[in-house]
Amino acid sequence: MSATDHAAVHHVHRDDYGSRMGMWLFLFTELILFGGLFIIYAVYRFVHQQEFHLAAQELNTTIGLINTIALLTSSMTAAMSITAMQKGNVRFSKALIWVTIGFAFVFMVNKYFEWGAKISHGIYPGSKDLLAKPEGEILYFGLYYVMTGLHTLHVIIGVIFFLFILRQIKQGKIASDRYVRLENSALYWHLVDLIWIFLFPLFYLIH
Amino acid sequence: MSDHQHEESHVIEYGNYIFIWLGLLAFTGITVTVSGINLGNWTIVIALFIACVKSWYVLNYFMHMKYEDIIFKVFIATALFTFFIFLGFTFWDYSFTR
Amino acid sequence: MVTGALPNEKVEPSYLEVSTNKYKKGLLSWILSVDHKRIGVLYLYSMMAFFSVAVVFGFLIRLELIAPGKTIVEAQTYNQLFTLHGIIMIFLFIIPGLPAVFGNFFLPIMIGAKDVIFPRLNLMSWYMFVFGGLFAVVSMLLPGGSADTGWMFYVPYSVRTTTNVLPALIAAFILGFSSILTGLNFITTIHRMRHPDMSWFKMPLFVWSLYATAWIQVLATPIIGITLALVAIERTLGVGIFDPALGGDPVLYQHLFWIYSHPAVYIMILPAMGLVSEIIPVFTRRSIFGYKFIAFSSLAIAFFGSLVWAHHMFTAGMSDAAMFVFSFITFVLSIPSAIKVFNWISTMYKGSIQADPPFLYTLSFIFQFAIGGFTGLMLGALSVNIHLQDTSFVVAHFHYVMFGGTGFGIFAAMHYWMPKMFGRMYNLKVATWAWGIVTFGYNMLYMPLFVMGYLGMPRRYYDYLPEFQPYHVVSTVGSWILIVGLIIMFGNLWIGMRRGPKAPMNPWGGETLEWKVQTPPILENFHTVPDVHAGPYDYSKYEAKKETTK
Amino acid sequence: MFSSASNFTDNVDAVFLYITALSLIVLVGITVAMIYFVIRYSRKRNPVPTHVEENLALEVLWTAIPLVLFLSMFYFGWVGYKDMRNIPDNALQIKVTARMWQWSFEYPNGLKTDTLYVAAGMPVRTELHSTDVSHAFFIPAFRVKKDVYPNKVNDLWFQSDKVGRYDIACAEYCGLNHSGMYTAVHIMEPADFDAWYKATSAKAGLQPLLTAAVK
Repeated sequence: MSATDHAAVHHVHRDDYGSRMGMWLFLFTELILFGGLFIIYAVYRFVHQQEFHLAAQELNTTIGLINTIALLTSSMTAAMSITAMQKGNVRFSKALIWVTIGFAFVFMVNKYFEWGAKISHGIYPGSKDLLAKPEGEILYFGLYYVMTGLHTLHVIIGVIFFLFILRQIKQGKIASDRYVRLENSALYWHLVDLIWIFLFPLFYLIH
Repeated sequence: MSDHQHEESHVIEYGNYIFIWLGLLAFTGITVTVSGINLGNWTIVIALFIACVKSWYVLNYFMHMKYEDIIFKVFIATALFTFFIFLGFTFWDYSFTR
Repeated sequence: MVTGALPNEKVEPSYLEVSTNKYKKGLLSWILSVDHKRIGVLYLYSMMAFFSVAVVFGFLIRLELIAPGKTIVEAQTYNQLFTLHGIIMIFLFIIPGLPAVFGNFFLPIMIGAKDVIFPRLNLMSWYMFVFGGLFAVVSMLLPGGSADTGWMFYVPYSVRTTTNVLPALIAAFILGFSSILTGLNFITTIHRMRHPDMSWFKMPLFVWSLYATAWIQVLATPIIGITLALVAIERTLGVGIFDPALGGDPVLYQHLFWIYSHPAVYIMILPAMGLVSEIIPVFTRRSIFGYKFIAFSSLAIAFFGSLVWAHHMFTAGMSDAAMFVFSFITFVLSIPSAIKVFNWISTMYKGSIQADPPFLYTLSFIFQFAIGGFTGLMLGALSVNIHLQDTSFVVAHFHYVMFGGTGFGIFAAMHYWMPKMFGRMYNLKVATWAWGIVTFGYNMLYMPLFVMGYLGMPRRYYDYLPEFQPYHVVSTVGSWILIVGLIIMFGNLWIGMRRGPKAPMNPWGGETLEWKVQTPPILENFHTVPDVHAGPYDYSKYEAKKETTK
Repeated sequence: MFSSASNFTDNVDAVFLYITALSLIVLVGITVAMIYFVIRYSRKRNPVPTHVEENLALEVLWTAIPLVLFLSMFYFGWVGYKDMRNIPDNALQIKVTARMWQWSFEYPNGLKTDTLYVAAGMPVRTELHSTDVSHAFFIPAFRVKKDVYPNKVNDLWFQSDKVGRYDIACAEYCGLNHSGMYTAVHIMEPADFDAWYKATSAKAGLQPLLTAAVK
């Protein structure tokens, strides 16, 4: 790393390995961020077993399942887009990123209807119907909205990352010999998928 | 500079991804099916176990952890260990009579 | 003594003169700079600005307490003052003090690198720092006033109070992420940018401590982030998480809060410990005694430090099992700190000691940190804790660790490194006097709080029983002496920095890499690739011909 | 300075003094050593440093001795705490309710007061409730304290043999008038307590259900 540059032009040296390392460290913070919520979930589930059991039956497993499949598939296409980029197949890579974004929208539309249905049934924070329920169920739905909401926020951020990547591909900043940003965006997207892999059973499956 | 200097990119074929994807879908199917059976407290254990298996595949293949250096694996172990400390030690309080 | 440049090398313009962007001079050439040294200096100035605000708040708190009843402010104002004092001191001074200012400036130099690995991210962290800080300060000006919850934001009070808790929560959240990004940057930098010849055990202990700190920042800070975000969501949307009215458990909030905030104490103290391990060898001309024991005790502190959080909650009504475990580990955790203190003092044995200001602040650090540690033992013992919890004894204890420890560490770092950073020397005599006044005033301010606390003076009290007044008067007078000392100290540093005589390249005789580069350093730190074959604390050249023991 | 106002006072003070004494010895030791070294080995007196080899035995020594001492402190603290958790069955049950910013006490017969009266030698168990935010029930003279939460019932107990008036404070920050949330516990001679209890209950139209002879 010695003989490159001098003086005023500041040099940000390229280190793909280091970038990935930094991205992973960032993912750990995201992991622990959700981790805090998982700790809360675990404690409340432990304290209010019966109520959590009852409340979970009100969620629609089918919608959860469709969303799981959407995210798993999008994760695959995101990973494939890296392979395509490595092989120099830029067009295919872009197409795969678009597919990934498409699944993200499927996920969000689904979520929209799911939340909409819950809200129209009067189950939303601060609603009279919810406050009439036992404490454990209030906590369950509180956590449901917060955890899936934060997760959806991450889906949106992931989509923004991918749109940014598409722009950079167009500008030629990402190419078959320099694609670490694509890799990092994909890593972020997989994390979103990983979190959902746990949210799905915890909220939709365990009755 | 230190650690590992080599930087060869590892190309994973599309077919492998599809294979992993099918596996993940299969596990999803299993976990949904099993959740319909009433197994008492085991339900949560099985569901979380399957979720762990799924994440293991996502981590190793989709996220390329299998092909990364050992230091990345040490990092992940550290992060997960920390999380389980946080979770576990909280239960020193909750799992005993207060 | 050597002059500003290596004898055989030409003097290049320093980082103070060369901009990294298209603005050659002026504010923009600084606040848009991605040079780690300029960012360090930016942190220094912004941190000092926030610090002065918080010192004024502290002064007002003490002044109010000089007599029972109302002295200068209303109860509501008092409550807001101690809340903001805590938030600013912790999130904007003690936590970023050493890593963000001196870590940014010296970490790359000490490991032989040109910069941190993500310079733009580094600049972004600073913007988040300033932005978060402004959020905290500006909330004072909004109708309703700033938060009055205490810096711990305990629910349910923080959900109920009508003051502007939200800006304070957002501030803490943003500052948390600023801290995470700095930590992430440092870890990757230490892994990827070290000089090829610098193995892990040739790293200076300050770098080691920053590495341990960075890991705690990355792995513990998100917990407080999500916890505070949840309080904000509860306040704004009425989602039931912690609020007991909706079935929530306030004790769970405390668990999550302390899961971060206890390790945060180590985020605050570890870099200061690293700095002390850096300064003592230089001023005693002795290689540090027990390098490995000090390095491993840092790791032990980082590990055990994340297992003791609930000792802040011994009166909360936890299970007996939790009480037992958390108290037990608290005592085990004291061991590595004790090892460090013993090794530091042994390093002074048979050294050749030059008691310059940085070293004097280090001595104060050891003395005050020891008191903080010992009173920590008293608080760790369960039956005693029940009595002392939430009294001014606790207030004194953590001020001894955070201010007497880390705060004095930051002062030591300023006196140690500012000649290198700005190329000018301050007045040593004035600095020594300032040290004496600061140390005296400091101890006079906080000692009485121990006694009062044991006698039953609860913390966060606007008014108090008349029997406590003598202690409060002594303490308040101590605060005046402390502030006089601080003004002399900072004034001296400021004048030295602007108009002092040119500083030599290596005024203290340090052996780490930052003393081998030009003063002030050039843009990418090194003219040529430095030589790092020796360890960081090799003082054999000063030593007598040998008298090796056993 | 310390008077044994309750059954816990002696123990807490003893453990505190034990730790303080040990700490002071070490603190004085390291401070004196530091000052001595700075003077004895100052650069004027001692211009040439001497290399001292690392010493494993020394490191082990100053790891092991503090460990033993620290664990003894832990042990004494734990034993004292166990007593605080060991509530006698015959304790007088008082329901304490905290609200911003006052305390109220309810006796088993429904008698409500804003100051606590109990007889000397009578074990008392307080059951702590809050109607709004968190508080903490703190009797400095008795060395007892416990947080008070809205939907979680904590308790503590004490027994005092010393007649007198002792302050009860709120120790968990609870807002504007936190520092004014003081009341008191009166420890009375058993006969006085009986008289007070009968008279006050009668005035409130309640049956007196207990006598100071409960011990």
